[in-house]
Amino acid sequence: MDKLFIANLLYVAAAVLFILGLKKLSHPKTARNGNALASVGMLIAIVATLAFYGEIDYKLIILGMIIGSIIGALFAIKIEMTQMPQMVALFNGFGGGASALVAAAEFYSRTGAGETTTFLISTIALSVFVGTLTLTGSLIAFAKLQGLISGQPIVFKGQQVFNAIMAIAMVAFAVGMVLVPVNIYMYFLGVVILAAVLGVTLTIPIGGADMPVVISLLNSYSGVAAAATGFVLMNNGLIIAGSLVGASGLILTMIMCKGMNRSLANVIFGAVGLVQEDASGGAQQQMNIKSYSTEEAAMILDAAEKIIVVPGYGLAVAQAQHAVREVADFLEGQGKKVLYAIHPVAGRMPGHMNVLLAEANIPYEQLKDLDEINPEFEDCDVAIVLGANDVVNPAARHDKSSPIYGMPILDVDKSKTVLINKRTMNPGFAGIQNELFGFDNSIMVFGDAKQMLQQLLKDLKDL
Amino acid sequence: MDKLFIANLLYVAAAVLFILGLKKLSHPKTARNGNALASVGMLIAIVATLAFYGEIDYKLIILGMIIGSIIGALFAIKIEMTQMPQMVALFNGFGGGASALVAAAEFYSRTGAGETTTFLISTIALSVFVGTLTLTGSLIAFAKLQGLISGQPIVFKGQQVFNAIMAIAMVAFAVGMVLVPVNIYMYFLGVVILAAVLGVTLTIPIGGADMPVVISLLNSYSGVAAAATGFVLMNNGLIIAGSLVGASGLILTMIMCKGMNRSLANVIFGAVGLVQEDASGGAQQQMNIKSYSTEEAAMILDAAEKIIVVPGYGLAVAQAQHAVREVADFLEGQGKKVLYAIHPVAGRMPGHMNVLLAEANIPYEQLKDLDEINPEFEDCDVAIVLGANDVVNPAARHDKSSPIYGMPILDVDKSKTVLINKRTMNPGFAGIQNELFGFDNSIMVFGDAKQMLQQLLKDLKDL
Amino acid sequence: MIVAIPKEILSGENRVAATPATVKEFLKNGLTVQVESGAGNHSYISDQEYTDAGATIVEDKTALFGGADIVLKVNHCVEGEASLLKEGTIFTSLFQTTKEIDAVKALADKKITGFSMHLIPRTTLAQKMDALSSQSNIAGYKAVLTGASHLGVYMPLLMTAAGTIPPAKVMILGAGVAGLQAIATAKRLGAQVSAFDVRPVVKEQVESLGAKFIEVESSSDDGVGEGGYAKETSDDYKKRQADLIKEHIAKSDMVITTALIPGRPAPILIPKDMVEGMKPGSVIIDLAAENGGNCEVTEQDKIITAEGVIIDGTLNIPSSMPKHATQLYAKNIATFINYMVKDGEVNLDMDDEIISGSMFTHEGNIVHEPTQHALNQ
Amino acid sequence: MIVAIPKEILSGENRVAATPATVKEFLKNGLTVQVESGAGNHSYISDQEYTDAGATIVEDKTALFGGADIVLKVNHCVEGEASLLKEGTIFTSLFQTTKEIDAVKALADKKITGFSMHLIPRTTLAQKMDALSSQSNIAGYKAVLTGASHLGVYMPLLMTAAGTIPPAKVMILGAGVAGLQAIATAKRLGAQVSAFDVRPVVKEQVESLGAKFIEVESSSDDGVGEGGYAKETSDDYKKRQADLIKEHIAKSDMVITTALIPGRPAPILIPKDMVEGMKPGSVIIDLAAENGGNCEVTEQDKIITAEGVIIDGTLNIPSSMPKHATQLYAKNIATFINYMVKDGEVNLDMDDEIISGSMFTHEGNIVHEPTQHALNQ
Amino acid sequence: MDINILTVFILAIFVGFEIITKVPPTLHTPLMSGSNAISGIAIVGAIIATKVGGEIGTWLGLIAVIFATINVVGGFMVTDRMLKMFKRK
Amino acid sequence: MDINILTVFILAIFVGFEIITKVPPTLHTPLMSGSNAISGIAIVGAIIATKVGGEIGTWLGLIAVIFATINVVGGFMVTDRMLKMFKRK
Ligand SMILES: NC(=O)c1ccc[n+]([C@@H]2O[C@H](COP(=O)([O-])OP(=O)(O)OC[C@H]3O[C@@H](n4cnc5c(N)ncnc54)[C@H](OP(=O)(O)O)[C@@H]3O)[C@@H](O)[C@H]2O)c1
Ligand SMILES: NC(=O)c1ccc[n+]([C@@H]2O[C@H](COP(=O)([O-])OP(=O)(O)OC[C@H]3O[C@@H](n4cnc5c(N)ncnc54)[C@H](OP(=O)(O)O)[C@@H]3O)[C@@H](O)[C@H]2O)c1
Ligand SMILES: NC(=O)c1ccc[n+]([C@@H]2O[C@H](COP(=O)([O-])OP(=O)(O)OC[C@H]3O[C@@H](n4cnc5c(N)ncnc54)[C@H](O)[C@@H]3O)[C@@H](O)[C@H]2O)c1
Ligand SMILES: NC(=O)c1ccc[n+]([C@@H]2O[C@H](COP(=O)([O-])OP(=O)(O)OC[C@H]3O[C@@H](n4cnc5c(N)ncnc54)[C@H](O)[C@@H]3O)[C@@H](O)[C@H]2O)c1
Repeated sequence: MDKLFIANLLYVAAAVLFILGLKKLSHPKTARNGNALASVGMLIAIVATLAFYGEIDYKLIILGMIIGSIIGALFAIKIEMTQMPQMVALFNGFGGGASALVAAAEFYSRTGAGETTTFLISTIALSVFVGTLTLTGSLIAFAKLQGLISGQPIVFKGQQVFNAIMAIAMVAFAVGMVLVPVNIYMYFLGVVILAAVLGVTLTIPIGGADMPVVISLLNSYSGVAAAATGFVLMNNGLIIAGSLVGASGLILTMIMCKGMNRSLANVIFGAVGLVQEDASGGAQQQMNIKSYSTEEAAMILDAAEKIIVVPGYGLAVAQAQHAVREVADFLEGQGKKVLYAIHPVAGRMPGHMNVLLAEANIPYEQLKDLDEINPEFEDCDVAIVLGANDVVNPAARHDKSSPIYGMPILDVDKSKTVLINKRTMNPGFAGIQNELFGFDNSIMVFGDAKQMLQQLLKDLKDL
Repeated sequence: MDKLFIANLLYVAAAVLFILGLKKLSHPKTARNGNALASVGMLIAIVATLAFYGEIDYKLIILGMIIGSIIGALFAIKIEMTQMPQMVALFNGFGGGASALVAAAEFYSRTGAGETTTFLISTIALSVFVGTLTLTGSLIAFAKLQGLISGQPIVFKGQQVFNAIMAIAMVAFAVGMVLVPVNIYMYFLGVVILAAVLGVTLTIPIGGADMPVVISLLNSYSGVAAAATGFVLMNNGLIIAGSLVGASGLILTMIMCKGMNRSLANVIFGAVGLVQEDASGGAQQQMNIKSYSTEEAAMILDAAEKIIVVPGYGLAVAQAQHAVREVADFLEGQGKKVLYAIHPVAGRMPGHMNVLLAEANIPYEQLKDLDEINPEFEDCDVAIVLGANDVVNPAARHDKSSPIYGMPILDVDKSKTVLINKRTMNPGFAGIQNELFGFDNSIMVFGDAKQMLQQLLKDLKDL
Repeated sequence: MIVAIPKEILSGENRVAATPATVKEFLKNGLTVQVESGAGNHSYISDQEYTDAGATIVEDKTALFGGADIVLKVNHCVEGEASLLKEGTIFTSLFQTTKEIDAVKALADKKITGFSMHLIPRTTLAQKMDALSSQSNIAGYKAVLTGASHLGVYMPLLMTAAGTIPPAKVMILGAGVAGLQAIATAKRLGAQVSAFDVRPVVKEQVESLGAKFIEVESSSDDGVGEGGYAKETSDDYKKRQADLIKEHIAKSDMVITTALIPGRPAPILIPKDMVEGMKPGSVIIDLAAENGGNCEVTEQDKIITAEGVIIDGTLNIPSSMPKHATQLYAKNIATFINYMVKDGEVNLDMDDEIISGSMFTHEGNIVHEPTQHALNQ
Repeated sequence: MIVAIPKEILSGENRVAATPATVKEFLKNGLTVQVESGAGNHSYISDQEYTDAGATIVEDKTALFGGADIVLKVNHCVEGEASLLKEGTIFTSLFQTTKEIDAVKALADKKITGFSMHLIPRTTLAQKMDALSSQSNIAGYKAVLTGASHLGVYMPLLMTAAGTIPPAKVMILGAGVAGLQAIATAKRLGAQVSAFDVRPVVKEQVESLGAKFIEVESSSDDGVGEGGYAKETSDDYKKRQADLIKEHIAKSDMVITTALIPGRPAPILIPKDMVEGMKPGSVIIDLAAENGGNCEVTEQDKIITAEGVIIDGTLNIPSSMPKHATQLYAKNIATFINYMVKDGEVNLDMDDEIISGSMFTHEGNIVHEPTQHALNQ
Repeated sequence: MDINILTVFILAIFVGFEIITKVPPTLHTPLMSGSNAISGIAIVGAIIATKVGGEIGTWLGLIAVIFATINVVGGFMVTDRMLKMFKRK
Repeated sequence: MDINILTVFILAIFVGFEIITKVPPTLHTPLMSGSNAISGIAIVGAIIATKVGGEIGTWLGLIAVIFATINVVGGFMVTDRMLKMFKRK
């Protein structure tokens, strides 16, 4: 068999490993394994290329790979956990950049050699365009997350129109490359520049919680760039791996959008940031409210070991006593410890919560009163506050002007995460705002308690 | 572009339609659409072949296709709904047979033309082997289901060993075809004959409820045969469609096995029938007990509109009152009507069921006593009997020798389907067997009521 | 044939043997019904309602008894009533035949065919006639309400601004029909309920109501006899069992006892020293008071306080819920009578388990073994 | 400073103002506690238990009152008690100041600083001292138990061999603390519960307990005024509302009334004709009896039967559950006193809403507006 | 052999494995039937076979065409009939 | 262009769409990071480019190799670090 055949066979093997790796990466238990598999696939692909692809400038390549490895490893090791997202963005930019560079290299050598088939030129244009856009877009995303530029969405008037014009111009240049070989280098430069600008202008209007979606989308783009490069080089390995990443990245992006209740179009066209601003600019007086989906809440609970449920009047209003029991049963079934913290004045009559929870047959031993439960919050992973408000208002501890100052409250804020469910930001019986909702370890899951718990149960089971 | 390229392009389009079709076929809402898509795909593939594949004997082919269409359509239209499974088996056999025939045709013409590359001969051998096995195996499955031969598993001593020897012999012949070109026709015949015999001996020991699994497996085989034929002809369309069917058929087979709590190995090696026999041969004195999984029960409930829950002492023992409410809530949420039939002496004290169901907060309006509910069973789709026994024993109506003769019972057997949950076949308080369990419209789902209901809920949600 | 429904004359009895609904059933079966004037008063049923249902109101007790073919009562045949009956009449009531020997004799002498609702076999088929069940059920329910009213504490757990109120501990001894209903009712009110009974099948039934069954865990260190049985009946086992019950009673706020042994005095389950061990303010409801009581200190038909413990020996508890007690009893007895009657005529099928089983006098003889036995002693 | 806990002298009062637990709290706060001998008897607390907690037992009432700086009682200042107090003493109890005008005057004359637990503001912060809530809660709970004991029928739905027993229909009028607890308890027992209250916020609270709130559905055909309000207060609306309640009461087996208007006689919600419309054997528990009753027919502290309906006007229901009533009340009052006391000294911060709000006499003056008002009439 | 055709084969198997994940039991038979109809793709081979062959090839091809057509036509039609039943009212 | 390479491309896209179906939110970032590392497959192209080229090609290829290596090495390592955190005690 000829060497190229072997190389191609190994590429297919690598592709199989990529596929298996990606599959495993999407399940918590096998994720690490999946990553390892994929990296083995990459190793195989590299070795195959080096060994079977004919005359290569080994010295140059080894040099490049050593430099790249050192930089990559340093970044990967030095970076702090909180900076992971921007790291991914940065790496992704390099990937896109590499594709564009390869296409560019091919462009110069192949056109230099007189090859200008429509197919070649158009795949080169595509690769360069997507690769460059990925590079600059990723760099912007990195800069935003790293705080080098403002993390807030940056918008200007006519942004959409501007982007559209740029995109049209770029496509025109690309067509030019194919149709008007005379000006091919100029058009090529035009494509590169416009792609670079577009990468910036498409990314800059996005901010805050939407950044991960954008990074995921850029990741998908870098796959597309690699696939396009694969067509330039007529290389199986690049085509399979690139289109894999392109497609799966798109799916992941859509999953992430769905999790945030956004459409993909919303994200791509930069309208996201604006919506976001509206939502957070409301009446919450400087409180930084984090609103989570039940799916995310489910993940948080999944990772917890000790959970304290704090029922309040809202639970009674929603008649969610059975729903809360179902969720608690499920969590207990997974070996977690679940307790209920009953504040003496929760609800609207003495013993309101007891009546409610007795109806759902929740064992008395799990119900703890204020004095018993407060020390338990210290080592509690998640406190779930269900339709309670005044009884968990930390103002009672320190704000002398508060009408509830001096009332003993449930110290839910001592637990690692506080998951709060209510329908709105409206106050409770005492009519006062609750600063707890804005705490760093607080997470709001809005909605009617019963509906929310039912959805949560579903999501827990789906994990 | 050359014609072959167009043909291949169309094959790819057909393959895409097959993929989409199969995807849609696995969701209830889109299934019919999926089937249509796949058939369009097939049309494209056929047209592409006829139009772009060069010199073909059109007359012959049109003749063949007309004959085939008439036979296929007649079968498909005339057949009764209950005979669908054997129809699928029969069609599948024809498919496998066709692959084998094509491979055989290639074998004669290509070897006649002196082509005997290892690759060609081995793919031909594979195609003929799998195709023939599929044909005879499917015919046996058809005969069993159609009642032409006994539907019971047919086993004889040393069956496994016999099959193993046959299989080895066949592989030896195939190897012979490749290595000893002189005897190639003899070996070929050997492969065909042995494959035909194997198809019979592998299928014959399987019976009863396992037949669908076998048909599904044979379906997967016919895909493999088509793919192998594709390699013989170096035809993209055959390869993609064949391997699609081969892989997805295998997955489907495994899903079906899982649903029956069997391993695939169990089915393939013909041990299935034996296990089955043991389970039904027990103490049930001639009663024909149908034991269903919760998944199947979920499907039955999904199709129902009016459901009557019949709680008994077993529900109390299992403390499954909350679980039953959850299931009922879910079903009601889907727009179904759910009622509870309370027999006056269900349980072990007057009002036992009321105490139980009140604890789960089931609305009083849904609880119906004997006189109210009995007329309701007539137009009830599913009656779910949960740990009740004596109070639904039809012997009370007609068997004068029964100690409960004359007691009014709940007429659950009047409903279309009776789904009965209990742990074993043990009798209830009165100590007598219950003929209801063997009725044609009765289905048993064994297990502790609480666990069963929880699993059922999960399965209902997964539909 | 004429069915007569007399007014009950035992004091404190609020029930009556028929309701307008059962009157209609009798009529449908070809019988005629006569009701003594005012019979339904205490059950909130007026004479008018009986008349509307088709019965005749009779003012004179002598005329009523004398003219009847079938007499249905709640209580046994009280002094003088037997003498009013004509020979061959069928008399049916809740009759403790082994206790009311004199009344049995009076009926036998008059050649009355006597049936007792106490003697209806406890089979699945006979449950519609099972007055013992229907009335015990009321007793079990009422016992918890009365007990909770006596109690100085809440039944349910309540966590309030003024402190946490732990749930009351309720212990049920004897988990037959009354005991099971008591468990259910106490659980409904939110109490922590445990129960004990000598019959082992009851464990599952108690647990099926969500209560705890008190039993000595079979310690695995000292070998277990055939299937565990030998050990469980050993003296050591019994002693440990008794200790366990004592321990639970001492912690209980309320104890309801229902243990009966058919035809014999009720077993003493709570001797005086156990009462002394209880918390002041706790309550014992002794549903076995009629048969001597399960508590040594119980006084029949009295609520006393001993050692700070309130002990309620009130008799005839079902009668304190007259509307439903009557409704259910009337239904039970009507089902029984209609079971024997075909087209207006009584058919005494002696092969029938229910009929022969519940009969205690017939044609001058006492036909019920244990009653005969009690008479001879 | 000395806190004195006298024995209650009003007949039928089983509660007392301190428990051993609250005695300890007082001591921890630097106070001294004296308890009248036998004060805890009816609440099952012995003198010994008080002594063990650190209190001194005083036999002589005069000495106790005369030596005290703070006197804590359950009931208002009964005749003669005021005269025993020394000037400047703090007196705290459940005091209906607008009703017990004479006692108020006696305290004012003696320059006693009087606090009433009735006047503690109903704020979130003051809930630990809210004796009205803790005692109303008991009343609501007990009302259902008593009502169920009176009833001739079962509360829950039961489907038995002798027929189906429908659930009792219970109607609660006035859904404050007592009413809500009554709803919860009746629901626990399995009854079908509906409720009514004039305050619209209560609807959600009633429904949060799973009961039905009775209200006229706003018919959409005749236009709705600003936000629906205008219409709902119209006479037509009121009439329809009254009719609806009457209709529900007629169908009810048990009615529990708790409607109060602070400082005024209880509103009549069930006039005589409504009682007549009820089924014989049904029950009314009138928790407003102390303030005149919500039912026209109610007689204070009596259980009567009128038109076949049992009407229970028993007073001081919390006292019938002495253990917990005392425990909760003692905790309420102790929290209040300890709120005012810092290091053994009383600090009367007149700016404090709770302290100034619950004070009715101080330095010879009546400082509570409505009481002053009642006095002038 | 062309590497790409092998790649196609492998990828097609992956797709086959992945597209079927969760199938409700009622759809087991229709899905089986539908995928069986797709395996009638052998018809393409059969058509091609008629052309290639000498005598034997042609006749074998004809039978193959008939067989495969039965599979395709019957398969899709039966599947459709089954699925029609599931339509909810 | 070879039809098979197009087929490969299409099938690979299908596989890509199908393998990712349900991903718990905590795995969103690691999965993104892992798949990003795979897109470093451009390294293969970069290696090839170094050979093909004249001057520009070679140097562009070198930079491409560096970039792609950063992507690959950094990508897989960061992903692994992230995933290590999820290990349950
Ligand atoms: N226990 C007693 O005896 C008693 C008596 C009277 C008053 N209180 C007072 O009541 C308060 C009790 O505190 P708490 O924390 O229990 O209640 P809370 O402070 O009144 O807060 C209840 C919260 O539940 C939310 N809610 C309402 N319906 C809901 C639904 N269907 N689903 C989800 N959330 C819902 C409301 O927020 P959204 O509207 O945004 O959903 C509200 O903020 C205290 O201030 C106490 O003093 C108690
Ligand atoms: N209501 C009363 O007042 C009263 C009083 C005394 C007696 N009885 C008698 O009790 C009987 C009541 O009839 P019924 O139909 O309610 O009960 P039943 O006839 O006793 O049947 C109960 C069935 O539940 C099953 N079971 C037990 N535990 C279970 C669990 N954990 N999960 C699922 N199934 C379980 C048992 O079968 P497996 O063991 O196979 O699971 C049993 O066959 C009548 O004969 C009646 O006469 C009634
Ligand atoms: N077949 C039917 O349909 C039917 C109907 C009603 C009742 N029954 C059955 O009849 C049985 C008797 O019921 P009942 O309520 O009339 O019983 P009961 O009133 O005669 O006795 C009450 C309970 O006391 C228990 N007991 C006796 N001695 C005891 C002791 N020393 N310590 C503790 N407990 C003791 C008995 O076991 C019994 O459970 C029950 O098992 C019941 O299920 C059957
Ligand atoms: N802030 C707190 O933490 C706190 C604590 C306890 C009580 N509260 C609140 O105080 C309020 C009063 O409670 P309460 O139990 O002392 O009330 P209450 O005893 O004074 O009155 C009982 C109920 O009767 C109702 N009522 C009056 N007239 C009526 C009529 N004509 N018809 C029907 N109903 C009528 C009232 O609205 C009230 O709900 C409640 O809303 C309660 O939630 C608040």
